[in-house]
Amino acid sequence: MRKLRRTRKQRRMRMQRLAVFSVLAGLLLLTALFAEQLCPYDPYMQDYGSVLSAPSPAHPFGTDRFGRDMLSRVIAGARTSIFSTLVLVGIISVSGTAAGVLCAYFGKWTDAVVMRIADVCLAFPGLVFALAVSAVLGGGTGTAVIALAAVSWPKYARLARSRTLEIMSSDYLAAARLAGDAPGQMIVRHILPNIAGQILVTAVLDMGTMMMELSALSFLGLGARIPTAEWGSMMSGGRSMLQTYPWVVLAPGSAIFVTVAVFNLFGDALRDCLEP
Amino acid sequence: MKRYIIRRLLSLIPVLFGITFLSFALMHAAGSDAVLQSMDASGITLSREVIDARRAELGLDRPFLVQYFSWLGGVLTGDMGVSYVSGRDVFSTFISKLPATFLLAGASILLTVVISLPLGILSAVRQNRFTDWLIRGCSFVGNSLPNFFTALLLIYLLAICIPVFPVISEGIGVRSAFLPALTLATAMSSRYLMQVRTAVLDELGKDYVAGERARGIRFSATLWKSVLRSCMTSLFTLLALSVGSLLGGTAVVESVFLWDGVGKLAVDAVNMRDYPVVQAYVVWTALVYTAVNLITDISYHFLDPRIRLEGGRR
Amino acid sequence: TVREGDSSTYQTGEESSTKTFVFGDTTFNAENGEADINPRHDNGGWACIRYGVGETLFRFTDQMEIEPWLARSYENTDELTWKITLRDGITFTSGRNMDGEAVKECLEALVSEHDRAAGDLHIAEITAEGMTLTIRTEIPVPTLINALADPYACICDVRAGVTEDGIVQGTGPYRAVSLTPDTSLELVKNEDYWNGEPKLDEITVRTITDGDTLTMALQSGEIDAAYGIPYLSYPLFENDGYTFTGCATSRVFFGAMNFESGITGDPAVRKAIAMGIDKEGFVEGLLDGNGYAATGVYPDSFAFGGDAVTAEGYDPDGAAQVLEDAGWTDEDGDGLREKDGTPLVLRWLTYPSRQELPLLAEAAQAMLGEIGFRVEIINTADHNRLRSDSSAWDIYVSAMVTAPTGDPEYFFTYHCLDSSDSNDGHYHSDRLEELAEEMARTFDVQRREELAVEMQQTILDDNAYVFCSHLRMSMIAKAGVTGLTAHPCDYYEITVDLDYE
Amino acid sequence: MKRVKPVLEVRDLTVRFTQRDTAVDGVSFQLYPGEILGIAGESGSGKSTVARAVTRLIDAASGEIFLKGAPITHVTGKRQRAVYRDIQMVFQSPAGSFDPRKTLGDGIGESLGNTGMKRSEVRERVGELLRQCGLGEEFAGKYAREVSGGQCQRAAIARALAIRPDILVCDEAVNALDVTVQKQIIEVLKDLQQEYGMSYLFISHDLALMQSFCDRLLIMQKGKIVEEGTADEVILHPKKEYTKRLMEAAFLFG
Amino acid sequence: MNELLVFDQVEICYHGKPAVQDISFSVNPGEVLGIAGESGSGKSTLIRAVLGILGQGGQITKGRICFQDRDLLRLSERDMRKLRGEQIGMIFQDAGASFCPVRTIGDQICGSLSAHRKIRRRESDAMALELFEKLGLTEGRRILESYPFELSGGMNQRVGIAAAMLLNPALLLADEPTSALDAVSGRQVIEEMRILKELYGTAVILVTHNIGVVSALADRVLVLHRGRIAECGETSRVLEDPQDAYTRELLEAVPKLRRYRSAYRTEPKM
Ligand SMILES: Nc1ncnc2c1ncn2[C@@H]1O[C@H](COP(=O)(O)OP(=O)(O)OP(=O)(O)O)[C@@H](O)[C@H]1O
Ligand SMILES: Nc1ncnc2c1ncn2[C@@H]1O[C@H](COP(=O)(O)OP(=O)(O)OP(=O)(O)O)[C@@H](O)[C@H]1O
Ligand SMILES: [Mg+2]
Ligand SMILES: [Mg+2]
Repeated sequence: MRKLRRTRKQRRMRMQRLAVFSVLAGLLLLTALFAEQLCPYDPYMQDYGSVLSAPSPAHPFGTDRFGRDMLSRVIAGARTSIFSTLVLVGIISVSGTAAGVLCAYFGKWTDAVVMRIADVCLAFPGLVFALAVSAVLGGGTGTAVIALAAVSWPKYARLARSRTLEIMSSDYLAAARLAGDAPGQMIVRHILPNIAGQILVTAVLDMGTMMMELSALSFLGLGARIPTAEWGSMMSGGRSMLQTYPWVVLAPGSAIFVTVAVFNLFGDALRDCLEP
Repeated sequence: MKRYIIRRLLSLIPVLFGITFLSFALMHAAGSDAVLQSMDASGITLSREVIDARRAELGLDRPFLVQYFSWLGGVLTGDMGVSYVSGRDVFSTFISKLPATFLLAGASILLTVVISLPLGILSAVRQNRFTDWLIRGCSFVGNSLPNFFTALLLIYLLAICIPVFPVISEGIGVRSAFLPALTLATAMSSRYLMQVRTAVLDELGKDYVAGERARGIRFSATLWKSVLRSCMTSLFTLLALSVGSLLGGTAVVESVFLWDGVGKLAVDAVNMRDYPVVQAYVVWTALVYTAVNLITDISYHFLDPRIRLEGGRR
Repeated sequence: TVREGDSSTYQTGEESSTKTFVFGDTTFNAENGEADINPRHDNGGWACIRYGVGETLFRFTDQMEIEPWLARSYENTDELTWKITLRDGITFTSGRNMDGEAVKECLEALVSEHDRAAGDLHIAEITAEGMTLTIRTEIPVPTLINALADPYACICDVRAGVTEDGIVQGTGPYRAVSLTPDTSLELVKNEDYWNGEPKLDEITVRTITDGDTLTMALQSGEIDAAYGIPYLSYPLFENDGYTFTGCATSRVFFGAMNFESGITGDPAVRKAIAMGIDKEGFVEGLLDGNGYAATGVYPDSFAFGGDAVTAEGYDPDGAAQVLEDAGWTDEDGDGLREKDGTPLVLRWLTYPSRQELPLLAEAAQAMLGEIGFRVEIINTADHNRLRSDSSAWDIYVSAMVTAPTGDPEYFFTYHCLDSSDSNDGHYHSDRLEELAEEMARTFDVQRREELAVEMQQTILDDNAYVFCSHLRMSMIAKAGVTGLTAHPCDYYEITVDLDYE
Repeated sequence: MKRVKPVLEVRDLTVRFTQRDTAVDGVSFQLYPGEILGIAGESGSGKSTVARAVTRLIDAASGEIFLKGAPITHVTGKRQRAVYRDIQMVFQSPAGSFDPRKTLGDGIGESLGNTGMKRSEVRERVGELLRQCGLGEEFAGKYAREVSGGQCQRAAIARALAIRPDILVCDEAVNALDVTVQKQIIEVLKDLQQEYGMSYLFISHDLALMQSFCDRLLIMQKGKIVEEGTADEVILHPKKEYTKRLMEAAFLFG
Repeated sequence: MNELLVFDQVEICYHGKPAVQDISFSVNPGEVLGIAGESGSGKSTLIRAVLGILGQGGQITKGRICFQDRDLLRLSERDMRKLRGEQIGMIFQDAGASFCPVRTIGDQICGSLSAHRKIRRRESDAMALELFEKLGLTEGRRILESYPFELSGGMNQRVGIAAAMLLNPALLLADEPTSALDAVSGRQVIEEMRILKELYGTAVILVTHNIGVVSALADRVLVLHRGRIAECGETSRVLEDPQDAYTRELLEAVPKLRRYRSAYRTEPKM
């Protein structure tokens, strides 16, 4: 009896967890969408009269060295940070998966060539790549996204490839072949749906990492353009103020933390529900 | 087995070639060069003649492909050229800085394992309980901190508030290595911990766990003797893969802690567009990374009887 | 013969009688061209002179006037000939006596190895006779003595050579014993120093490129004094435990207008830019007072600098009016002015490696935005290539040293003339060309200063350049450290006076 | 036997998974229209491998396979897909042969959908097939992991029968079923055979079942056919020691 | 008291839906109880419930299961662990999968022995070898040094039996121990279980849908149909004179090997 209740409760809890975290993740996305409407101040308005003022009722997160309201900047930064991360993760997961599936499916030299390219990208120091890409394309978030995408897709390619190989050796794929499925159909009907969950979960879990990497590039002046509010560059810009004006660093830092945590927990909950 | 190793080594050749070529090409595309870069840094304007003369001296005026192949030729004969900036022999400079980086990387891997293995397992075993949430919470914090920030925080706490460690490393030693290694380990652990957790959870769902339970074997015994041993190979692979990000991380951390290793050298070189040094670094990272992964693959053959005895399934 | 330095001379508190000192510096690195302390190598002279290893024949006073140092006096016999008398009784740390011959060798080596020095000095011939040195130049070089005060002209014993690590033997209060590029330099007291007794036995100069690490190292007491602490960390040291020293240097943050551009080609726009940037606001608000609002090319410490010239003051309303009058109006009310369908978009080219530059760009973006500009910031490490393409930018903002030799001519030669290599905005002024020509011929210091003022005023009147701020060079030391004073030329750090209780 | 052309003919089929081991070694046999050919043999003797080779799921190292006289040994692409209108297979492990993310109904209807049949028709036909194999229509909406092994295997048989192939390869298709269901399925198979003249390649290790169901029997050992004949011949008068051992064991269960 | 295991009105649900209902039966010491029934009727569920390893979503919702007069449902996990293996052994349908893939058989046998008593590796090996010999398993040494995947399905199954028997449990639960095996190996497994029953007097619950196996081994047989007991009684009685309609159907369906003339010498033992 006791056991019964617990398992039922666990199931309910699992669904509840997914609900809670999808709501939270949704809230984050909404914040990003309606950043402009939500900001209490203009995030770009400089005010030399209140430079680096400590958190107060007027400025709950304090102000930065330009006298801009940190809360507004954190909210405005949600758009840049979350959207660019979403785009980046979207690009790498889709392209990586496509490459991995095709490699596994067609094998032979396609596999050899694509996987060698993946090896190159994987072993390539991202910094050098980012530097060059930004020189060719000019700085900006787009550039940073492209540079990071170039070095991060192999992870997905590898995952998709190994999973596809596994699926290809399964009986149900043989059954699909016997049912007369063409290669495209097999990929779309059986392979993709079966790896999608894992890829999705990996992608959601990757949000945090990628957000950090994007901000690392911002730090080098390769990411978000001045004066775009972006959490990573806000954090790196404030690094010297850790001891003196900690809020300048802590505000974007906690925004990153919350986002990373929410997306991770959302990914976890999603996995629990997708793969019981 | 031997054939496998040889095949893996052969497949390294195009990869290395690709890496060197790409990096060479990209650094060129990145504009600027060692001469212009030093002008920015010092703020002393140089005349066109001086710039051109210096470029010619460094061979920077030659066509790109000529530069690349002359460099590549040098590499194959064991000569990586001299630094554009310091004029020193790149190869020997590199070799002299390698041990420091290896020490740091080794220490952080060790720390990572020491931190994340027990915590990851604990978190898996106590899935969705308080302990699990707590551990995962910490891992999110670790994941949200950029390396430079962790570094500053650690210095602040352990060198200034409680002065147990030095801020700047006093040569290459264990005491100096602790803080930088801990910085790297923080980032790595928070990711690795989650991977350990997932792997262990996966393994716990397998039939043999129920089997051992039915045989009345203590859960702890199952965990340590069977579960861990079974997921050892995948844990190993994940660790090896994270060596990539570790190598990237050493660059930042070495610069912050003034750890005189290859990472710092590389950051300086990238800033300076000191191509020969950047090339050396790229080749080195790629080599180490590929070697680490090669070694992992080969060590499977010893770690996992399924592969060892079936003779190279992959 | 060269004395090889042994690397482990430095040990904290080895003996109470040994006075050791650790100096942390962000700039002593290859990136700055200071891979070592060899003056003939890049900017190695800066390190050589800053850390008290080498000295020049002449030096700058606190007012940036030239005074003899290793030299006793000089005489300009004709336009091409300079006669310099050396101080007696000075020996190199190698043990060799510093006489005319040694200096001759040193200068000859310098011009053959150091391109910039060769270009500045134009030496045709040097003759040494006992303690006198006669230098003949190929063309009249009015700034020869200034050039001899540049760090590259540190006098070293050429016969003692340069070690593999780049250590030279100079005449300074300290002798370098070991050097690891980008890491550290170990110095010991020069027992035979000619100008007093150095107070410290051993000094370690640590390269700490990361400003925050430097901050914490000073906090933890691992270093005794530091150069390059980030401004934002200053509050940590504003207490009894530390002393500050600082002064303005000739490193200036300035924007060069592009005369080929449709935007900055318009004098009204240039004027509006000059009037629209709140230099005081930038310096006070962002540099936290650690800079000086600039008027012209040179800071106050120069006779021809500071208020010797006048520039447009900050006047946003006036700037708006100037634009309005010139036909740049905001018809559609979106805050952005346009003229004949061309929006007032200012492409602001700058680079990230000097951290104040992006700050300036960001500040200017807001300031100019107020008066109807839209500033697009191009912040890239690839600026050197971009700036030579005059269609890619409207204003190029950089940080440059304007008077490394203490003489005004340098800036104009490199930046403002038709023949200047860095004149990428293609600024041209007949008047300036005339004045520059005169300057090149003038040996009279007084007249040169007058010319400098006039030339500055010319470019300021044209609003061809806008000078925002001079950098304040600061050093922070533990309380008790004495004899560490910031100098406007930024060359002198470790001197014979350096000591601590 | 009948002087008709075989629907399926295998000549000298050899399959290797690794360079050294030969899983199937020079196997030849014919399957005639309307015939039920049994393959028995101990575990690992290569029965499944033969089944997979004739359905072109794995490539033969050498040898030839003819379907209705046409060589299919190396067909690929469209022509390979065309082969599957004539030949279908039921897999050894029932749960693994259904896509975990698709319902049983989807799996059963897949081949029908590929022939261009309308959705509604497919649904109807799936229901019919399920009923034929002793399952309720509600199973169309279930997932493989939600049903017991036997139920799953019945769905797999329904799937294989969906497009009414001429040849059905059953790889231990009824072994996981309990005897009542097994009997039911065997009845269905027999009916189909009578109605449409289907041929079966029936792999099993249940000799009792094979004796009553198969026309001819092949006994495999280590990749080779060691004995061949009518079911009664092989079971009652085994020639090889290996076959005798197999029979001996089988009697115990009977 | 003399009943070893008692099921009293047991109902077991998966995710709230009952899989078996109203199950009552008992097993006496030394007795072999066969459980037959169509697939999905809940055979595996019953014996998994005894060990408390129903897995995700499964729980006992009604009734009691008593082992040696102790209510298993009230035992703590700790006491339960002591019972598992020591008192109640289990043989899985796929014994190979119930062994850890990366440890040798010998290692794991030693592990399960030392979970219940103090024993050294050498002793456990010796015990295992002795049992292997009794079971007619040749090459015992090699088996001990092998990994599960190196052994064939039949071998794994037999090792599984041996591993369960080494602790000499009072009750052995066997879930379709032969259905994954070919006839030759299946027969060996049945042989071994018979030997064990005779040697140690272990009570066995044998789940199978192979009536041949039931008739060869079981003293009593319990027929499950759709989660309920259809029939329960002496094996010979049930097989010869089935009362329940389903049982009759089941028996009729069993294919029999026809033997014209006694063509073959070996008589089935039963
Ligand atoms: N995918 C594979 N890769 C490598 N070897 C294989 C593979 N599939 C089968 N084998 C090997 O081929 C041989 C024949 O296997 P097969 O599956 O055909 O046997 P089987 O007669 O069907 O046995 P069972 O009765 O156990 O199903 C075996 O030795 C097996 O190990
Ligand atoms: N983990 C589970 N979750 C949900 N339902 C389950 C689960 N395990 C079994 N069932 C259901 O419980 C019923 C009994 O299953 P059980 O495995 O006990 O059958 P069985 O008699 O052993 O069948 P088989 O002979 O096919 O193995 C079936 O209807 C099955 O669908
Ligand atoms: Mg098979
Ligand atoms: Mg079962």
